[in-house]
Amino acid sequence: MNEFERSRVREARILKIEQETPTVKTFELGVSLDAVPGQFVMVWLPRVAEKPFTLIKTGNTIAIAVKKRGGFTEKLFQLNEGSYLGIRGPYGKGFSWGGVKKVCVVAGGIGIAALVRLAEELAKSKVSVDFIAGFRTKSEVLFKERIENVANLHIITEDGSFGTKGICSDVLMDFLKKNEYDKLYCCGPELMMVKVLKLCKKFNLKAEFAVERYMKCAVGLCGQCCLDEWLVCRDGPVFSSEQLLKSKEFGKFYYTKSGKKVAIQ
Amino acid sequence: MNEFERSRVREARILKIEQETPTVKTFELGVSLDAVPGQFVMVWLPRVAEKPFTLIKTGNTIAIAVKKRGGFTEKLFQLNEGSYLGIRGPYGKGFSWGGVKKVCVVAGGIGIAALVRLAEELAKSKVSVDFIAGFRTKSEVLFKERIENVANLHIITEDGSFGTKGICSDVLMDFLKKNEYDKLYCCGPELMMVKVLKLCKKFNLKAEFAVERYMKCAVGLCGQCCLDEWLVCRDGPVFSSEQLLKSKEFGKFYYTKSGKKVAIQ
Amino acid sequence: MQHLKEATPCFLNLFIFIFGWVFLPSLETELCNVSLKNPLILASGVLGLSKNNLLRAQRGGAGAVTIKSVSLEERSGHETPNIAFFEAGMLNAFGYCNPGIEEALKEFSDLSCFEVPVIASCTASNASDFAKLVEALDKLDFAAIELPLSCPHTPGYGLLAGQGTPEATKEIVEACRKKTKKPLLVKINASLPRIGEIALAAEKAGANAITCSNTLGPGMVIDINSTKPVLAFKVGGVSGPAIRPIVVRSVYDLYKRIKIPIIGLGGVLRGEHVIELLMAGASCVGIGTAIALRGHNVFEKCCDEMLAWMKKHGYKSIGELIGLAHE
Amino acid sequence: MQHLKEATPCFLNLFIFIFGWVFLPSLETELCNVSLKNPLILASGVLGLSKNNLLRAQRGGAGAVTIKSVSLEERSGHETPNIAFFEAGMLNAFGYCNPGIEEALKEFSDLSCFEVPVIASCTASNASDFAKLVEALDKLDFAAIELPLSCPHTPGYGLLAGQGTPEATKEIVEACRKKTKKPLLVKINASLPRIGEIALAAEKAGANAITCSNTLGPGMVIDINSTKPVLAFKVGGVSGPAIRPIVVRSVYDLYKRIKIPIIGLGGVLRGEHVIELLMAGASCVGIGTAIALRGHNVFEKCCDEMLAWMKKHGYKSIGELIGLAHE
Ligand SMILES: Cc1cc2nc3c(=O)[nH]c(=O)nc-3n(C[C@H](O)[C@H](O)[C@H](O)COP(=O)(O)OP(=O)(O)OC[C@H]3O[C@@H](n4cnc5c(N)ncnc54)[C@H](O)[C@@H]3O)c2cc1C
Ligand SMILES: Cc1cc2nc3c(=O)[nH]c(=O)nc-3n(C[C@H](O)[C@H](O)[C@H](O)COP(=O)(O)OP(=O)(O)OC[C@H]3O[C@@H](n4cnc5c(N)ncnc54)[C@H](O)[C@@H]3O)c2cc1C
Ligand SMILES: Cc1cc2nc3c(=O)[nH]c(=O)nc-3n(C[C@H](O)[C@H](O)[C@H](O)COP(=O)(O)O)c2cc1C
Ligand SMILES: Cc1cc2nc3c(=O)[nH]c(=O)nc-3n(C[C@H](O)[C@H](O)[C@H](O)COP(=O)(O)O)c2cc1C
Ligand code: FES
Ligand code: FES
Repeated sequence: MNEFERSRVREARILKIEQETPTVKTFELGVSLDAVPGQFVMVWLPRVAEKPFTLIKTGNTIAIAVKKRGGFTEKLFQLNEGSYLGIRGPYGKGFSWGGVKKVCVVAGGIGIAALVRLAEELAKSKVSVDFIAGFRTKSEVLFKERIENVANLHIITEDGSFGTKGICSDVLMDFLKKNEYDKLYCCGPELMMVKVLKLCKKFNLKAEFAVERYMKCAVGLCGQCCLDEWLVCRDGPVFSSEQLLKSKEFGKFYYTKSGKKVAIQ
Repeated sequence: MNEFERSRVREARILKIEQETPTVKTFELGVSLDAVPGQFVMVWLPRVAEKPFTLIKTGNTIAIAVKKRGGFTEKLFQLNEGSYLGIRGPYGKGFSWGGVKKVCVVAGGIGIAALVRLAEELAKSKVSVDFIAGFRTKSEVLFKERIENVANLHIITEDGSFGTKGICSDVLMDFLKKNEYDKLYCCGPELMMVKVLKLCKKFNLKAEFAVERYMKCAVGLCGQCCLDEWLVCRDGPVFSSEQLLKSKEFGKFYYTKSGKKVAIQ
Repeated sequence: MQHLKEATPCFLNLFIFIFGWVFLPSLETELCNVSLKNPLILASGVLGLSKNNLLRAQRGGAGAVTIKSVSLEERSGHETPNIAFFEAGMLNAFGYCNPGIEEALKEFSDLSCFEVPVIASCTASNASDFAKLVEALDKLDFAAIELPLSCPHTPGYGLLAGQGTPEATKEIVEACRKKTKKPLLVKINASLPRIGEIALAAEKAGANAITCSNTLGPGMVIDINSTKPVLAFKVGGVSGPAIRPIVVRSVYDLYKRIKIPIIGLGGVLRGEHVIELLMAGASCVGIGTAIALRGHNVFEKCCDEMLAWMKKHGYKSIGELIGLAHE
Repeated sequence: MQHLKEATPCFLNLFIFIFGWVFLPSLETELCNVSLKNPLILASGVLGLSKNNLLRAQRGGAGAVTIKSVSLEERSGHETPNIAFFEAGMLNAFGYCNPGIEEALKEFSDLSCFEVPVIASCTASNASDFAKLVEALDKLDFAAIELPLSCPHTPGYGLLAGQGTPEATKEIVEACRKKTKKPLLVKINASLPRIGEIALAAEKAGANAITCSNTLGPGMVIDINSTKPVLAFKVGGVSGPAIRPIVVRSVYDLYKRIKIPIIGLGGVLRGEHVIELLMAGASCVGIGTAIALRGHNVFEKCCDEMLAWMKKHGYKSIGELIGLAHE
């Protein structure tokens, strides 16, 4: 099967919808697919648009976790079970965990979607996982049970309504001081990832980050998702700390839908 | 690899040319190909034409035996070693010899080209082969040594200049009376094959015949090579006696280059 | 009790009947008042030289078959190679080889062996020759007559005779219309930018359906090892998967512009591709090149694939699918 | 003796030099007096949004790179899906998304990081806007400027603005010619029947090369499960292997009609395809879609394949291959 065949749209009707938090729903889709944790699919809602989402479940059926943000995700939230979605993929490079024994995972908000399967796979490989998950507030806490099953979960909320009060990067400092990790994995808002990257550098810890950029083609053609010379859809979304430390754009610039370079605030 | 890929022209330069008889040359071509005895390739001489020829050798290099007849074969005869030919194929259905112990092979003229590899394969399968080969005259005798190595060869010439004087079908009658065969294989001028078919019917002997028709596409599209509802390029060139006994066109009609149905004389 | 016992199987039959009606899709359809057991038509020029050729396609499951385009005089066509392959399809340049109308009239004089409609096809260099051919073919039992005004690789015919314009289309179709009451199908070429106008001209001039499309291009395949174009005629019409998206778009566009039915043709390999063309707006779908890949029973295979898909998605008839992508 | 000892390595060097010259093929070539290390050019619109994008293609081995076509104003283009796949290639309808000329002038103001020529590309709805863009781009260090008069899927631009005619081509090229001394490349669409006339019009109006071709069609892919066209814009330009034979034929035809060089572009996946287009008459060859299949170093891979083939067949330079299929 060549890349053309692989990228044809596949029917993926919604089997089950769960409202996980006030702003996040998970959608189980009726299509079978294998993927490495960190890989994503393009999800198409006919007559609306097509956008990238990480897989939080693979196998005979797949699932995605969606945070309501703008036009597309709002339309997704209006769908019922049985609705039609099309998917293509999986795309991108996922996380790698060869030779690690003890790791730290840091998730910010919906970024946890990219990390939940990773934690499960790590546990299967008998890796000990400290999982720091930061949310805005108690009601936004996501995947608590799923992660508690496979990792030492430390929940943080900005308003202190659940778990430790604070932001991930602060708490992470403590963890890094007290533990010896082989590797760190992180996904969340880019400015948070920048802070985590700095800590990793300070503690000389190897890390992998799942990065988001505006995507259109997902096959490395349109150039929309570029991060320095890399294309996030193809060379990422998972990048190593070595790569990101060399980056001139990580945490600083991204390209809008027109391809305009703008600063990240 | 789909049929499109399989049917792309492949470079097959002439490695060796041998003048076998005054009217027949064999060409060894530098291309590697596997095929069942009876299958053929389309041979392309750029700026001249493309025509079907049976493979008399397969493996790392292939070979064809060509009888000079008209424009195309004359041009082939003018070529030197190193000249460019293109081939596509192999095409068609070859001979089958499951479960046979003792067989009779009947070749008329250049028809022997379709049968020489068959005889060799039969010998490898420890089948006992009586090979009746008819030619016009002594100088036209072809593949004598090759066939003597693997079969009991009985050469017949129309003018009696070598072997038995006569035509294949007469001699075949004797062989059929004296031997018990499991199967008969035949290729030669169509009217000779008609006679052989009748004998097979009379002796209740199963047989396979390699039939020629004007060919253009070799992939079952143009309809040019039809024999009743069959297409010789795809359903043949090897047909069973059962099939041919049902045929209304075998020995009677063929279609010219324009598709005009004409009688075989 | 006696009463009930007898009634039971009757109820059961009725139930099975209703069940079948409700759940089993049907591929039956019609084109210009000719009913077809399925919407798949053998494309002109593929097989179709002889009745036997066509019978083979009928046996392979075709809903209708088309003869190879016939001209007034016998033509032996271009020299071989007549076809060239590339990874996404093929090129052909047969150059309208055919035995001429006289032979064709003999070959197709008795069509009683066919259970499916047989469509004639004829080609000429000008309107009056077209009219002569249609007049001759009209006498036989063909269900319809197709006029390919769109061959991209035969000097003096089709696009190489300037037939791919609304003006030429009008002239030819009008001349033919006078000679027959049979449905006239006009075959156009999706390579052209003005297909909408051409199809409208055909419709106005009395055509009963549009066949879209002939082979595209033309294209060329060069064998780099010999440095020569493979085809003896150098260029040839492109068919097979390579052209399907352009054909789908053309059918979609035509469906919005004309009222007469469309036969979608080009690059269909599977039942799903047939459905794609139906949804674009085709009433029937032609198959040619796919025979080289999937054999002469490609029609049967496509029907099976269509039925499986229709069952899964709850469609019961071809009519429900036609033009669905426009909704 | 001493004398000889010293001389030996010198002889050896000379021998190696001569050996290399005699047996090792070179891919070096030139286009409009710009020298290229190989004839492979990154197609416009593929990557090309940013300098970083282009650097990636340079690193992948491209002999030259082209920026994504830029327009006067910022355009966010069509909604996603912007691309749709079928087994023989893909369709795209990005709708000329680009940040606009002002941003582009900033982004490409300093091209000193490039070792290979960078070609600009700009698109507009009319000749005077084209002229404005060319005037602006002329100030930067681009090696040439390409005018795509041939996009099949953006209302107000290319074919959908009627730019695919000899008349429009003449007007636009003449207006641009006045604004720059840089080589002007005119990108045409092999879907059109009159490409010969269009290319001649471009040549007469002062174009320095013809790029053939933009994406063909447009085409459409319908997702039968949702009954909807996949692309948000419904139709899109076809690229990839599906279009190669039509592009080869177009380049072959143009080579006979025009004197300025041709950049062959469409469906190239491998070095052998590059050679096919060179033999048809192209001086350079563009690569776009292949990146999705073979990665960003597809240029390097194609070069390796070309060198291997040229070595085997005894060709020593690109110049020997250009137009060879015409002999
Ligand atoms: C590799 C990858 C994986 C992702 N996985 C998830 C996930 O698992 N769950 C989840 O909720 N979100 C995920 N996202 C983000 C998700 O694609 C966007 O949130 C979504 O597209 C927002 O669309 P919208 O129309 O609702 O919002 P908009 O109002 O259009 O945009 C809101 C934000 O989303 C971003 N966005 C919009 N469109 C795109 C696009 N085509 N590509 C990338 N970013 C876009 C914009 O930058 C903007 O900041 C992922 C993004 C990427 C690149
Ligand atoms: C399956 C098959 C296998 C063949 N194998 C051999 C072989 O091993 N050795 C050999 O010498 N010949 C073989 N032939 C016949 C060979 O293809 C023709 O002899 C050759 O094409 C004659 O071409 P010409 O131009 O020299 O002669 P022409 O003067 O053109 O024709 C001479 C005769 O060859 C036949 N012929 C011509 N062109 C074709 C064509 N395209 N397809 C079929 N028949 C044609 C004609 O019917 C005519 O009777 C085979 C034919 C077929 C169908
Ligand atoms: C071998 C071959 C011969 C053809 N000959 C004719 C012809 O005689 N008349 C005609 O109208 N179309 C002819 N065509 C065009 C087909 O009818 C059809 O329009 C085209 O091949 C596209 O369909 P496909 O992709 O299913 O093959 C021919 C096509 C092929 C492949
Ligand atoms: C994703 C994509 C975007 C494109 N954008 C442009 C563009 O902005 N300007 C342009 O002139 N051509 C554009 N094209 C056309 C390509 O430059 C090229 O002509 C076409 O894709 C054929 O080459 P290929 O088969 O190698 O891709 C685009 C093509 C693709 C696939
Ligand atoms: S989304 Fe197009 S290159 Fe990454
Ligand atoms: S040669 Fe064309 S069908 Fe057999």
